[in-house]
Amino acid sequence: MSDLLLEVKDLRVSFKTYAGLVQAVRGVNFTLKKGETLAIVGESGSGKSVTANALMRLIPQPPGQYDGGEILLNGVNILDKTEDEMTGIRGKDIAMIFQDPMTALNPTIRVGNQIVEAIRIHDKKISREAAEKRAIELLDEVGIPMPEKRFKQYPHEFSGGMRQRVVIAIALAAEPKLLIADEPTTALDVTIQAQIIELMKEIQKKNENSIIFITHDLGVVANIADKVAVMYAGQIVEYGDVNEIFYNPKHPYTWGLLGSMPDLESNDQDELYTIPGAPPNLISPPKGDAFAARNRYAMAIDYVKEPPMYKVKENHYAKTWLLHPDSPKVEVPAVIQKRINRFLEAEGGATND
Amino acid sequence: MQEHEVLNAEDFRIVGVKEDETDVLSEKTISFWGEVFRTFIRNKLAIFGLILLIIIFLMAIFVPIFSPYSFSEQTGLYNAPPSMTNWFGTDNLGRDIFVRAWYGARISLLIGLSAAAIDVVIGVLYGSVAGVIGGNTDNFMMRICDILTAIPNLLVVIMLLVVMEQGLLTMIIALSITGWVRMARIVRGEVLQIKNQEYVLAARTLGANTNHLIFKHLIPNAMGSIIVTMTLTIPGAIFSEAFLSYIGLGVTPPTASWGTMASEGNEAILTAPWRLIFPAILISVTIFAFNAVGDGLRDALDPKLRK
Amino acid sequence: MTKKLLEVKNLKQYFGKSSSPIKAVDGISFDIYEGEVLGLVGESGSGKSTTGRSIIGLYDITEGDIIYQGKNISDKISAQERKELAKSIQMIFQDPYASLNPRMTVSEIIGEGFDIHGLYKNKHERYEKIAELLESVGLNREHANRYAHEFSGGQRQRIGIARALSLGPKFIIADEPISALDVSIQAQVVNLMKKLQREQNFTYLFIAHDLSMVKYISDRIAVMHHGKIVELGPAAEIYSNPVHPYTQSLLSAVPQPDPISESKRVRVAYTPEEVTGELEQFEVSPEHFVYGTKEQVTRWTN
Amino acid sequence: ELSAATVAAQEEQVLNLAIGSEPPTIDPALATDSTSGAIIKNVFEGLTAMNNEGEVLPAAAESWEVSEDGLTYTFTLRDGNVWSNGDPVTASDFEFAWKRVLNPETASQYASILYVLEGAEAYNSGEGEADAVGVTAVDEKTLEVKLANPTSFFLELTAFYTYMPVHQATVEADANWALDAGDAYVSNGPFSLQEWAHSSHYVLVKSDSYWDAENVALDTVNVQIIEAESTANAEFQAGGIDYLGSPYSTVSLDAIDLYRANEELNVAPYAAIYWYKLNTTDEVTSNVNIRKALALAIDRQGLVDNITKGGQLPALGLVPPTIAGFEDDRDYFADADYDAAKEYLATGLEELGLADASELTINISINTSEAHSTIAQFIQEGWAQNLGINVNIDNTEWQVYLERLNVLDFQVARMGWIADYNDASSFLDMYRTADSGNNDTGWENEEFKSLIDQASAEQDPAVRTDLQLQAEAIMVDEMPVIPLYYYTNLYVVQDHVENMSPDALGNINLKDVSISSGE
Amino acid sequence: MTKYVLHRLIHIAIALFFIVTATFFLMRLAPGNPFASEQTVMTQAIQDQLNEQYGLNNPWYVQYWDYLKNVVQFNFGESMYYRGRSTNDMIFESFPVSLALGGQALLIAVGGGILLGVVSAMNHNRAGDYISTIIAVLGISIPSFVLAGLLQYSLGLKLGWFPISGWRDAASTVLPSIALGISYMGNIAKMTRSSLLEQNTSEYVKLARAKGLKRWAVVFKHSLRNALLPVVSYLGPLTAGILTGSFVIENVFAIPGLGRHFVTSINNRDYTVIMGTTVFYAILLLFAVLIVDILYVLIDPRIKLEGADN
Ligand SMILES: Nc1ncnc2c1ncn2[C@@H]1O[C@H](COP(=O)(O)OP(=O)(O)OP(=O)(O)O)[C@@H](O)[C@H]1O
Ligand SMILES: Nc1ncnc2c1ncn2[C@@H]1O[C@H](COP(=O)(O)OP(=O)(O)OP(=O)(O)O)[C@@H](O)[C@H]1O
Ligand SMILES: [Mg+2]
Ligand SMILES: [Mg+2]
Repeated sequence: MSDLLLEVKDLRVSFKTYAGLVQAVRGVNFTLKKGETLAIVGESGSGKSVTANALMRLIPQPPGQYDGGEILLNGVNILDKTEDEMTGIRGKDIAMIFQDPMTALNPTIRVGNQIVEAIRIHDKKISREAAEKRAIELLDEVGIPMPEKRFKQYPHEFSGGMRQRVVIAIALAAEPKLLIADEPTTALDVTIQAQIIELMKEIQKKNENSIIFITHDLGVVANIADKVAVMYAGQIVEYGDVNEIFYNPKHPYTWGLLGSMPDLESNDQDELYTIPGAPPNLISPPKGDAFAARNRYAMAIDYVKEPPMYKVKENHYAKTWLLHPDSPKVEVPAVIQKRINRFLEAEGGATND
Repeated sequence: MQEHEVLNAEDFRIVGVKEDETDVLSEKTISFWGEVFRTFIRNKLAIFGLILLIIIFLMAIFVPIFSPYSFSEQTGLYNAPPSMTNWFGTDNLGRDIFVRAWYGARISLLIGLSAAAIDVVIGVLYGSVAGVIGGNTDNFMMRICDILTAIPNLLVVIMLLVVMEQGLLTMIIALSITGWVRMARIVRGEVLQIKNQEYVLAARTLGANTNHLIFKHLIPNAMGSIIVTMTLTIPGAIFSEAFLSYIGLGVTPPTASWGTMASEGNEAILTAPWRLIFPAILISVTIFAFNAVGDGLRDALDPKLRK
Repeated sequence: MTKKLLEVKNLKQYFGKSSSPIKAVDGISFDIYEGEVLGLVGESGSGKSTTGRSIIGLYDITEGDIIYQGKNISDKISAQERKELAKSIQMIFQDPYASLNPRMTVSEIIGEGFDIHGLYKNKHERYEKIAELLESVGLNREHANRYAHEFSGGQRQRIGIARALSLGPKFIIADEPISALDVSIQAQVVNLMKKLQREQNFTYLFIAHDLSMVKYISDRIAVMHHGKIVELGPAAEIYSNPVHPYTQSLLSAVPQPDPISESKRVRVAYTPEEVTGELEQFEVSPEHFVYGTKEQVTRWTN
Repeated sequence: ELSAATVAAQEEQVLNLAIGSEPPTIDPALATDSTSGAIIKNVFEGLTAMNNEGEVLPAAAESWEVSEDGLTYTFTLRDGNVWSNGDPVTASDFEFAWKRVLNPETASQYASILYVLEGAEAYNSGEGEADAVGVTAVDEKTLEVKLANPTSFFLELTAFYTYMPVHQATVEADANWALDAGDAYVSNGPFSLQEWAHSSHYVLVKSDSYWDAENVALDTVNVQIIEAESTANAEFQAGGIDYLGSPYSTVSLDAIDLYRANEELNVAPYAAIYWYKLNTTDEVTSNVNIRKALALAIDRQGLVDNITKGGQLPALGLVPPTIAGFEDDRDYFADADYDAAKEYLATGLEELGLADASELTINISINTSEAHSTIAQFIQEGWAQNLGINVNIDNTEWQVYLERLNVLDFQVARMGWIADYNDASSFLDMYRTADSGNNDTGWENEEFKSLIDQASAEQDPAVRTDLQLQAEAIMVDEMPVIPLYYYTNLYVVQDHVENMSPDALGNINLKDVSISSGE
Repeated sequence: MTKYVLHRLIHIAIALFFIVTATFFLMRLAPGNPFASEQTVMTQAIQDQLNEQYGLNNPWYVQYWDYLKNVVQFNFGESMYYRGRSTNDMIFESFPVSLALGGQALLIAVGGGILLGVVSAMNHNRAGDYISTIIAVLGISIPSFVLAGLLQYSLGLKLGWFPISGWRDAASTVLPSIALGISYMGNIAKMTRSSLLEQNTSEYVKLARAKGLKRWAVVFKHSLRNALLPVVSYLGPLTAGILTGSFVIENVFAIPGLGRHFVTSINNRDYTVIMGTTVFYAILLLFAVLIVDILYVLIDPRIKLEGADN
């Protein structure tokens, strides 16, 4: 079954700043089915959060502005909604979890009340008592021990991991169809990160909601995602099923991402594979392929003309001239191929062809 | 989508990385202050304020020089309304208010600016020392501030007038005696936050002493708050001077200051309103301008707001 | 075996009121040998940064000894000695944004140590020294007059490294130098740190919570939990043969960029046990220490 | 149009006033200022009273006799004169009151105004006995007063507030009797103090027990305490108060033109002078030629026309024309006589060893007030323009100013002087010796002193006036004080108020005031 | 908490001691005395009597000690200028007026200031922001005596909407309250604006909006409360100042408040009243600061009083 929940078409968002117009998102396309998890990866400043906020219509205006595109939620373009209609959609249809659990909760309001508030916004009829009961249930669901006691406490009395659970509880309050998690675990340490991810997966299993998971940690992506979108300089440069992206990456930027991360098997003799240079300035994005200047395999055309999105497979696209038939055959760098091979071997030679 | 355009084969020659193009630094260089400046000049209100200030300063400098009247000259036209010869009218001694207003600007601005300067010197130092040392010293120093605020200022001013000649200098000192306390409190608060920043720790690991920390790290980074407080200190001083004039401790006649002019003009609000209105407008406009510029500078100096 | 550079003995660092202190570091002991990289891992708040900062003298130590090159530097040492010591022990900070004064140019930041210690005879010499440092961390000398905010995160961290190197230290404490960086940039910094170590034979205390990076860079790893070191040993050994359940839990939580294995990974939860008996360090294999009661350690090793 | 207030006023006579400050005290013995006097004068009644023409009228005393030598006064009190508590006003109330003022323990600041009584000064200084003071209640109705010297204006003094009787029993019973309005505040005047909300307002109501109550028109007098002149003026214009002028709120300098244009402004003569004292011990102002130069180079007419604007008279002598015998100009010198001034200056400079006027700097000291400052600036400009000297103005807070005057730490200092009683001695006696309290110039002159002494012993008014004129001439010739102008009392009053104008001493007897009924 | 408050009370006592001492010496060193007057005909004998009566002829340490004793008992004796009146009476008669005036002015300042600040922050960099900011800055930049005069003449005299002066009915309190409150309003508006802007970019505000809360609900339920912390600390000393009256406003509007005594007592060298008002103000001020610290804890659960000294 492939019910389409969300379809984003050519989304463009920019910000007016003193320095000029920052084109933060420059034509993003993707789709999301019910119950599916899409991971968006990419380095800092590549436009992940802006994309996510745009889906919520939470881009601060000014300085932000929607330059174009459509966001179709169940076929309806939410960019056409009024601010009032949006308040009905936020939280109810789309909920969001933010990166920093330390600051995402209002420090001066009791945790329980913050959840109750989220419940009552969308369920005007529910009584205060019922909402409180539900809030305690939610706390319990996200795995907070002694929820009755915790209900009455303030955020600063919670550890980071517990706060992030509260934020998740708030997001779940209205049982949204789409949960956007913007780097929900970046600020947490590994053990807690693992718990949170498990929690999200459980919830997804139960509620059958879709998830957009933003991160720059490929390990996390490998764990949670069905599909992966790799963003670079405000665009999606590679998009596909998780296995495709990890075992058959086509875009040099994806190679860089995969290569720069050591894994527990990495040998300390190997230099880590790095992406040279720094991301482009989005006020005047480079002509051609935005990644060209940092791309070891950049071709002359990369500096002149923007590559189209090539279809690698049914469920795998990449935006690089390397996929043009005329381009020289460039293979995945050895370090990365070695690691892929190792993974695949460990799994007893699975799915890749 | 998969239909490939026919492109020149030469286009597909691998040329690799172009470091210099990725290097953010290859953009034309902008220094920190350059950036502050750029941010500042894009702030319309601040620029408007700055232009006003420049006009006010220029007028204050040049009007008394080039005016046909001196600020104390009694023309014999008493309480004359604004006219072509006396743009702002004349006062009860028949003096030209236009030239007096700009002469008064010198005095009021001087008082405002020097009070601000002294506030900054004493308040900033005091506050940063208290903040950086912390603990009991801090506590003690802050209690001194409490005490200073509670001692009647007027008594202090009177005592000062007894020991010193009446005049501008005395006035400025009088306003500075306790004026710096607010600055000290604010700087201390800032310093308490900044001193735990990693760059301050880094300086400490390099072996920096307190002096170094205060001047190199703490004060420069508290600049935003310092400036905003200064923009409050300036009107504060101008008003205090007006108040002291109002109760009779201001600058000596026939010297004009905006404060004395406004408080004298206040009495004539019905009979010669121009005597009140012009100095009052000048005070308001100046303070407005200082506020706008101060806020603009604060924003420009705040790295969070800039980016 | 190489020489001990640093010995930490029963270090305690408490904060807050003495009646109910926050025990950030609660009695840890370890040695660091010259030229090695000791990795320090553990969850957030386990006391890693505090350990590093106590060693470099940013805090007044509550209890314990720190012996550097045979000299006890935990006692009240004079300001002059402390200043001298700054030349030898340096620190790289976690946050490349917060650790560089936004109002200073790169040359001011890197040259700050020179100014403090008066390490140059003239302007030119100072500039040359700064330029050399910049080049050694892969920046170029033209960058000296720029402000920190003009640099990318990775470049900023290089500036932080150059600052740490400026006084010619032997021992560098790197407090999560890469946690705040992007994956792609983490690699740049780690490569640089490794290169410098090879070339100049630094000793590192490398603090991180990213186990894969720590394992990659470290010779030995210490695992911290609630202010205590629960396990300490050679990097490979810790990875392949973790003894303490907390270490096991930590390792099991590290996500791998490998969807297939990830889909099978089982996380081991850690719940501290009620202990009876004395907690001690046991050497379970050469140079591999575990902290627990005798009973626990025996149980864990079997 | 008729406002609600005027309608009410037709039935009930209500007068609304404002006064410039909170009365420091309402105890006759302690009062020192006109604000307190404004209450005391209307709630108490002395032996005599003064009308607007400066004539002495019988009040609590029905009649009196003066002995040949002018030293003994015998007053006969009026019948049916009672205190507000119903007790009769007796001669011993007066005796008690006056001795109370003189009693050192009372610490009355104005005790010296009773020093004309025999033995008063000695008693007050703690050297004499109360019994030796020359005031005796011969019987209930007869009060005998013995003076130290013949004092021609003694009957005026008995109208002064320090001479008011107090109710002996009340005062003895309750030390706090005069702290607030109420029954404890027993008085004998045409009004009694009904309410006193400190710093806010007080209310006088007609006293029914007053002997002449039938001639008192006003039922109620509301007095608001308004310090800011401009506010009082605004209230007057809004109709909230009925009168502006001495001793109540003043007509503000800036409003004069307005009232004059509306033909509302009234000008009454005032026994008061505004003068600049010169420090004769100062290096520069010790030079009489310089002093004269300064005195002559002032355009007094210009000052009163343009600055003070209240129809004041340029003062070319020291005693105001309201005082009998001093009505005419004595031709001592001419106003704004710049030529003579320059001559004096030249001589003076030479004597000082200065080559040029620009080397001379004169400091005018004033206590801070806009009016003083304006006048000083006018004079400053005049001196600078006409004499070519440098002039600074030095304004000081009031108390500091008084201190400086006292220790002669000034060159030229402004001062105003308002007569307590209508006699030239009120203006001249203070200069008798250099160290007398209000001399403030360091100046003394043997001849002047002897003339003053002769005058105070003289009983013949004509001879006395002549002696005083001679004394004045000496003073003007030596010019330790530069007279500027004689005050006037400026006042405005609403149309419906009748008979309200201040006398030459700036007092108003509310007893005489009435509200006209309708247009 | 109790321990903390006790601790602070001791500090307050010590501070008071220093304030009293400094004030005592300042006022005794200042020239002049309470009995000087322009027309004074005082002889030395009278002067001596007065000094004796008020203990001013004692050596300074005796006077100082007497003062200290009186301060401890909060009994300042009789006014030297308003002969016979008790300083305490003067303070407690006039304080309620200043309290009412100050209270109303505070309401205007806080209510108006917060409103302007909120409008401004909610319309950041748009017309609403500019208008509110201009109003706020105008409030700051008009001297209070000028504003008082203008109000008096326009709304009082010309339009006759409000009484020109006095302190009788509610209507008479309107103009002085506005004149007093407006400049503080400007400051509060600016403060609210900037701290609200800061809060509005914070994550929890974003979360509140992501919940589906309306913009204004977010402000009133979430960010405003946190944004008011700096305002609260500004309000502490301000409250002490504003409630003890304003000389200028009381003078212009002829209001029988406490503020006048701060100035006139000094002008009159009315030693007892100077000391009384100073101590009264100091106590109010020091307690206001303490209350602010306690309020902080109530508003912000993260702050612990015990740590307030650090
Ligand atoms: N309010 C704003 N004003 C101006 N520029 C903005 C604003 N918000 C985002 N941007 C710019 O948009 C670009 C994309 O930012 P975004 O936050 O989406 O990055 P990201 O991929 O989420 O990075 P990170 O991993 O650091 O969260 C950046 O260049 C950023 O500077
Ligand atoms: N200056 C201080 N005052 C009070 N408590 C402190 C202080 N510094 C650290 N702590 C506390 O000590 C504990 C250990 O902190 P530390 O910063 O060393 O942890 P960490 O292991 O470095 O954590 P992270 O991975 O988050 O950096 C924490 O609970 C922290 O709150
Ligand atoms: Mg982001
Ligand atoms: Mg840390």
